[in-house]
Amino acid sequence: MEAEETRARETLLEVSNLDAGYGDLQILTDLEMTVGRGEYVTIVGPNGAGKSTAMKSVFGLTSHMGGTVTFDGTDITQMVPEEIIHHGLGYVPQNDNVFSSLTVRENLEMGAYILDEVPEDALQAVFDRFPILERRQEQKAGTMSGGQQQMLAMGRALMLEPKLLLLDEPSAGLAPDLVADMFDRIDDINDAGTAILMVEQNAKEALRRCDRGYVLVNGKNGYVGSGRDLLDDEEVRQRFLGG
Amino acid sequence: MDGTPALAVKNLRKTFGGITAVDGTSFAVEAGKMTGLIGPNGAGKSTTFNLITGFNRPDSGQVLLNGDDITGKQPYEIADRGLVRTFQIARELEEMTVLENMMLGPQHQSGESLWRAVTPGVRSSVKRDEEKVLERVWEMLDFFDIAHLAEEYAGNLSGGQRKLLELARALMTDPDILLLDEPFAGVNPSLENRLLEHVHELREQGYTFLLVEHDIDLIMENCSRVLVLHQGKLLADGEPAEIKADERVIEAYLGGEVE
Amino acid sequence: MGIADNYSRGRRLLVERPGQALAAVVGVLLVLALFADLAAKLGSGALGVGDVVLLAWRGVVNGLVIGLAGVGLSMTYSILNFANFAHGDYITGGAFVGWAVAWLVAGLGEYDIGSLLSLGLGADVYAPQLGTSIFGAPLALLLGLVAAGVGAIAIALLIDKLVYEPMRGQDGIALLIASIGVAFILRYLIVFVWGTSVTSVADEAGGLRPTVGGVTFSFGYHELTLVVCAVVLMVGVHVLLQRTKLGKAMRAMSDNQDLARVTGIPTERVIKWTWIIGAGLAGVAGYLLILEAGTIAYSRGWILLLLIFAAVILGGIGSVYGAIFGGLVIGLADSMSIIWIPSDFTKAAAFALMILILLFRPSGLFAGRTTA
Amino acid sequence: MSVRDYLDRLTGTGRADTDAGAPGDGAAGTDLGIVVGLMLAVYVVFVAIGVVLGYDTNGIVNALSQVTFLTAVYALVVLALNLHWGYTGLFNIGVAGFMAVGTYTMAMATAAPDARVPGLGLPIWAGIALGMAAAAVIGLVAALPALRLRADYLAIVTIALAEIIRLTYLSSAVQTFTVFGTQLGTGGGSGIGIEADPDTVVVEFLASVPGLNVLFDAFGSVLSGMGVQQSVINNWYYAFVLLVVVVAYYWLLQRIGHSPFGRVLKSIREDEDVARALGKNTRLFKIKSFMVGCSLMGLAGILWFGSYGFINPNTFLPQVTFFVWIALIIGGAGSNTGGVVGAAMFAAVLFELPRYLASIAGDTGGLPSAPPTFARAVGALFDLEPLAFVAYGIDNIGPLRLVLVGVVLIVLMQRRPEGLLGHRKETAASIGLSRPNRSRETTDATAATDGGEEQ
Amino acid sequence: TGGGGGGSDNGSDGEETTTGTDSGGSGDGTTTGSDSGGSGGSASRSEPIRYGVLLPTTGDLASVGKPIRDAATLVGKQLQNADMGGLSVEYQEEDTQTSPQAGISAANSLVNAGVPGICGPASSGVNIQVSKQVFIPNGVVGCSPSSTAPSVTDLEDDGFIFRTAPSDALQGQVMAQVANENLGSSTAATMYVNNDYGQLLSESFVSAFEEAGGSVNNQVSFEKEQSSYTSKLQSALGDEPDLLIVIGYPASGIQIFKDFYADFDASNFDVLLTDGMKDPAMQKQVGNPMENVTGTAPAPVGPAADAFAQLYQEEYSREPGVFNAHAYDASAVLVLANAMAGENSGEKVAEMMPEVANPEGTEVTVENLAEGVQMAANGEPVMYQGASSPVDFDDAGDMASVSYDVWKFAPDSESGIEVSETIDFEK
Ligand SMILES: Nc1ncnc2c1ncn2[C@@H]1O[C@H](COP(=O)(O)OP(=O)(O)OP(=O)(O)O)[C@@H](O)[C@H]1O
Ligand SMILES: Nc1ncnc2c1ncn2[C@@H]1O[C@H](COP(=O)(O)OP(=O)(O)OP(=O)(O)O)[C@@H](O)[C@H]1O
Ligand SMILES: [Mg+2]
Ligand SMILES: [Mg+2]
Repeated sequence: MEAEETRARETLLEVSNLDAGYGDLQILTDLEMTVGRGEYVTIVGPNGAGKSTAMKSVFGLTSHMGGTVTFDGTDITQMVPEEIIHHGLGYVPQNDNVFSSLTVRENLEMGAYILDEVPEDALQAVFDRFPILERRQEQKAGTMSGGQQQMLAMGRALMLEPKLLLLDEPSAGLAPDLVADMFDRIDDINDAGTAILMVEQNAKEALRRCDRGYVLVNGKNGYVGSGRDLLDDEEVRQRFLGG
Repeated sequence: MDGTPALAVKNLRKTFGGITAVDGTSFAVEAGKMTGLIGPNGAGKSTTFNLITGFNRPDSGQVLLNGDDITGKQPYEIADRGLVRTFQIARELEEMTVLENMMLGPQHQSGESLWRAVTPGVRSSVKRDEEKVLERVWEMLDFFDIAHLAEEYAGNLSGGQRKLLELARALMTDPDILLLDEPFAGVNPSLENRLLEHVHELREQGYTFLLVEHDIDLIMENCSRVLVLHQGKLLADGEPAEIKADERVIEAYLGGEVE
Repeated sequence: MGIADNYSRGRRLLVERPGQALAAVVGVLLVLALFADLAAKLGSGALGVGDVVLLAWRGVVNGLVIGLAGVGLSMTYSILNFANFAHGDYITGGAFVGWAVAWLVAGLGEYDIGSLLSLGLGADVYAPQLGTSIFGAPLALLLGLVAAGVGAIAIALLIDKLVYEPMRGQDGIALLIASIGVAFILRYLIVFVWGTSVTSVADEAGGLRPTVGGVTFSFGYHELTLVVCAVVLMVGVHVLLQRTKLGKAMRAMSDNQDLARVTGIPTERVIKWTWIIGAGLAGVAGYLLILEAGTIAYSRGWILLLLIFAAVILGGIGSVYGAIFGGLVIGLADSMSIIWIPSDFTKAAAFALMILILLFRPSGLFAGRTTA
Repeated sequence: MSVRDYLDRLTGTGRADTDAGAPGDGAAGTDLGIVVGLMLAVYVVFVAIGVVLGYDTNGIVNALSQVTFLTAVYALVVLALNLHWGYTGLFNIGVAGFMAVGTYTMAMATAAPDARVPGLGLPIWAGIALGMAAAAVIGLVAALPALRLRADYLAIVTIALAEIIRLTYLSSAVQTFTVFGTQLGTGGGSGIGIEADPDTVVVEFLASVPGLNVLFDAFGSVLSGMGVQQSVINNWYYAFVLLVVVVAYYWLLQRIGHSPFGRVLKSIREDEDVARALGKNTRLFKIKSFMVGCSLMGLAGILWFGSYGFINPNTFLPQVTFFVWIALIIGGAGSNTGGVVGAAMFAAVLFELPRYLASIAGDTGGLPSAPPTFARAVGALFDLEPLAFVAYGIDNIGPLRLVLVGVVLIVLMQRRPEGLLGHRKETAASIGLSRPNRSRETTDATAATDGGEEQ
Repeated sequence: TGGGGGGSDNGSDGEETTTGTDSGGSGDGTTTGSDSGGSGGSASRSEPIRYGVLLPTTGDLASVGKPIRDAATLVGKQLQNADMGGLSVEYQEEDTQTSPQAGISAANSLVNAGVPGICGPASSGVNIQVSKQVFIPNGVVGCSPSSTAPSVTDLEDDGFIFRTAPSDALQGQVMAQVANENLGSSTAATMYVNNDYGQLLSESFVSAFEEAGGSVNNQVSFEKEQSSYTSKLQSALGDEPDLLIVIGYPASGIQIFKDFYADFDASNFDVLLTDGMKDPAMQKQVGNPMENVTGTAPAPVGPAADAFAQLYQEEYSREPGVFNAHAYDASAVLVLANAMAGENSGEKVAEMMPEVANPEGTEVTVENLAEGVQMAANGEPVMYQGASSPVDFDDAGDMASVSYDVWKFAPDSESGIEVSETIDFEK
């Protein structure tokens, strides 16, 4: 994808001046971030920089202290997660992201909880994308391996065919073959038209694949640019990508 | 190699319900070396650790520590014999300070006897022992560069600092063998390099390490020997270069990624 | 689970935990000995068949009350993640509200409202005058039943709003301790309003006394009413949880509350529903308990609470069937152990049974088979 | 300034200003200050209210002795419970049961062989020792299986055990029985008298100790000069004795807490697996902690309920356990000083004060006579006689007081779940953990401050 | 003199009780009592005559305890409204909650407040413990209106413990007599509340009944206020006795009889109750006419029975119930003894108790109580003639002569109780 094309895109998610944290503890200051329709954006940064917090804030899971979050023209700043999900956002948290005592199929059905009925076509689409899930439908999610659980979590978020998918470290803890696999799947999902906002510690790989990247430092915006620009930036390489 | 290995497992097996987590694995770990243990998710690495350290009981098979059978012993007995582990997810004693966490490490402290802890007169010997432990604690904190956090509650540490504390605390037990379960997962690369330096320093002092990691480059660069686990079975065992070239390992674990 | 599976498990148990295996063998022998003793007692005439049936029937009746109330406790336990020590007082609260309404309806126009609502406390009104039995005042009793459920629900929702909502996200122990506070408040407000005396609120309704083979059995109509209501409600809850999304949402929540929110489950609504079902069942159980016993007192629910906990834990927290099954086991143990041990120890026997079972199945009999 | 702020300031709960000073020096001074200050404040409140409302000297002094007694006995049990819950994280809600075992054993050991409920006729000291030992043994019996369970299951098991114990003492089957030819008895529902009741025996003993008796006499004659009854003075003597025992408990538990042993207990509370991985035999530590706590509860039961001279099974209802828990939670689990503060707050402020106020209000008059039932009281409200409703409330201060207890508990859990003094940094070590002076090198962080000057 | 709260001396150190002037009267935060400073009365006493009322208004005995309490306080109310020439009476109440433990605490409050004599406690289980733990050691007079256990007689009480209720040693005999002669039973089972009262009365009945040739199959103890008594009833009735004795309190009785009529064939058994369940409200609550139930209870047949009943009715608009007359008598004697003692000293009051109650002196009854108090205060001999009995104490502090009623429930009568016969005992 070309950088020029990206800029031309219509804005889907817009975070402006966001201050947020936990309880009284502020983590994010003046955060600015946008994702265009169908765009693939990555957030990188040191441990504890506030990457996960940023994702949670978009999804209404933190204490809001200032600023706005707009999604697809709607102000979702003060909304609770169960409302936000109606607007076409999907979220896969960093850890604890499956219902371990429910079966694989039930997990996927929970993904479509807000609908009156389980959308069979969406379910089939998830199964097509992750065949292992179809074979293991009746297995308790908690007994699946780490990588399988990541896929299940992603599958669940896809059940509503979201416009934007928030992924928090989808490759963490995965074996190398699965890491590659995971990135390929995310590319697929993005190609099908879903915008992606992803946090990754596997920064080089992530930046190589995305349209645009943000570097978060100490809860503030650090660097912004196309994935390739950030990869090429000497300072960013030295400070955040381990040389 | 020379004589009995520091640690050996023989035909270790463990099932959970229908799942076979560890399936007749045997391997040995040489003293004074750093050995890597890799394998896909769910291969049984953490379970193997649990079996070795007594947190799970094997269905069958043996664990030998310096030639002694320690199968099925309690974790504290095994730690007593100088085999200590860290957890995959750092487990700090959150409402205890870093100092308290560290002070907990040494084994057989005289003040751990209730009688000595409270009896007037005897207690002064407890204090003397504590002073010795305290001295080592501060040395260790300096060594790990977390002395400035000494008074902090462990629950207030950042992810990387927790990993450091976990390792430092394990070292306070003065072990012969350390089993590290993904000590660098989620740790920022620059911090990771510092940790590794420490580990190598220790290895040179004579400690033995068994290290689980998914970062393949890290394993290859730092370990003198690599074990590959797959579906609970030992798939390969050799020097890093051999492992990298092993077809089965590439297929089962490394995927197309390695150059 | 197949027989072979069980067999191999048994063999492993024998090898790995010889102590436990031995205890299991002793346990089985003990049960056999108890039955042999029962047979001997029946044979020698020291104990009549009618007696045994009466004890068993009382056990079932009590067990169903315990189970019914237990379902509610189990649900709040697993979904809201804390042991609610005020559950017994929801039972009492529902019972008082229900019976006050039943009395009001039964005696409206004849007696003054204050005396009726205070269940005759300090006034010269008694249950037999009002005829509060299922035959004497069926409508009043039915309305009372509904009021008991609704009353307990109202109490539970109000308390959730005031007490637990500001504490969402705190750990289970904090909530548990807060629930002890709630228990104190409820119980002693009830004392403040209705006093501590034991009052007869339900009139006698008689019962079936069939004679089979020279042995007379006795099944009270109120006991039968209780059994029917309890079974209907249990089936109702089962269907509700099976057929609606609510059941699944509850399971998801008891599994992982944060993830449930992210998935779009309206957690607050599920919590409210949990209280509605849990407290509603508790209130109705309390009302039926009083209907069957005939008398009411401020401490009834609290006294029952420990048995309910025993039942829920024995069955496995979070399992509806576990609670029902556990209730029956505890009810029967409490009632029937009198055959073998002095009557002072029956309750102790029920508790001891719970402790024993926990030793072998530390997470209960139906553990893992959660709600619905 | 709220109590909370005050306590925060006194104790430095804030995390910035913790000193690593040796436990027992500076910190102990503040702690003593907190406790003494609190007790004095309570006394002042009681005296002030009494004086303003014209209560007589005897009444006021008696109320103070009652407050002191209750604070002390609650403090004893709370301290013991703190060892279980605050340090080791064992959720024991069978406290009443362990107190029952201690007290009953003592009563049965000291009862005369020819009494209505026959006993062994041992002297009180032997009775106390046996009582503590029995409580510890029952603790062991409970601990062996129960400590394998998760926290809330352990709670249910302990409360069930406490009920089994109570029901056993209640049973007429063991009212009197014979072991090895010796007649013994529990008294069943009729209860058992305590021949050597601690308050009389201990006070008599102390009054006979040369030196002490002069002190006691002097104290007594001052009070009786103020028109205080001898029985009230005796209560004060016993209260003093109890305060000394509280100090002993506190000392013991501080020693346990500030030692490697206590450190292991704390680590079990935080994460038992970690302790096991570090080579600690956690099961043994838990059993020790449980047994010591239980035996301390046994002694507390003896000194508390034993001093009434009579116990019956219903003395040990689960309610008692909950009161103790509430006191612990108010003070803050994990802190021994907090435990004592919680005991004082609960016993004096929550428990005695309302009763005291009500009895004064009832005596002062001006109120109509209380309506006999709630319905009438509400009726009086409709008749615009709110005072009658108030009188009903005062008449029913017993239940209302417990409602208040509930409210306080809830507000506390919402606002300050860790209690008034919870979460203080009470370092679990027998020595101060600051950097030893002879440490060779200083790090960059400290070089500027202390290191720089020394060189 | 201002004989203030110098208090109860055990006599051990023989201190004189003249204390400083500051403690006189004014400090007592009390409402009651007419102004001192006398017209007429020669009593040179400025402090009020004090007595305590220690009866259950909550717990198991709440329903019968409240009317008894009312009868005990009636003395105080009556005298506060009367002109006693400068003397005043003051009473203080505490609740025993029908529990020995709570009773001991409550008794301590009274003693610590300086009350020299106390009417109560009601039940024997509480009375024995309170007497042992509080009254006797503190030298305070206890006079129970309703504690009937035989063991009260044997307390080593240093002369401090009295009662106006008769000992159950007698009631056991009356019960055996009723069982034999009125009901014609030869076998019986007892169900008794698990405390001193139940246990001792059951024993006393059993020995009397067996002596008279009857046999007792089962003696079953039960706990108070359970929600079901079916299994207890089953144990008791297992051997099909002719007669079931139930000894307990109404709060448990309601449930016992509900279960009895629901689960058993009541027509097969006679039931005999004791004073504890002589409560017409219980029968109304149970709903059954309870025709197979007979009871025994100490009879209120004192010389002033009617006068008391009238006074009670005037004050409370209801008829007195069981032990109400006894409570009035106990309080009246306490007040008289206190007046004669001249100060609030337990020891002196104890000494005066038989003095004012037993023969010789001006007859004092419900009607001239105020005068009697004045006379006693002036040191004139008086003889109290009670509502429950003539009130003559024997050496153990028990009633020298008593009578028992044999009663049945009578749902249609106004009082709900019908007395068929009165049996007199003269020791
Ligand atoms: N629930 C919470 N309560 C309080 N503080 C929190 C909470 N979660 C995270 N924090 C703090 O917020 C800061 C940012 O955390 P966040 O999880 O957003 O970091 P991150 O950038 O995702 O790091 P990582 O790469 O390690 O996942 C950290 O200092 C962390 O300690
Ligand atoms: N307690 C348990 N109950 C049931 N299954 C278990 C349990 N513990 C582990 N397993 C299963 O055993 C297998 C091996 O798990 P283990 O944690 O040892 O893998 P691992 O090699 O450490 O993987 P990862 O790299 O993801 O940490 C997995 O399939 C897991 O689901
Ligand atoms: Mg993160
Ligand atoms: Mg692992």
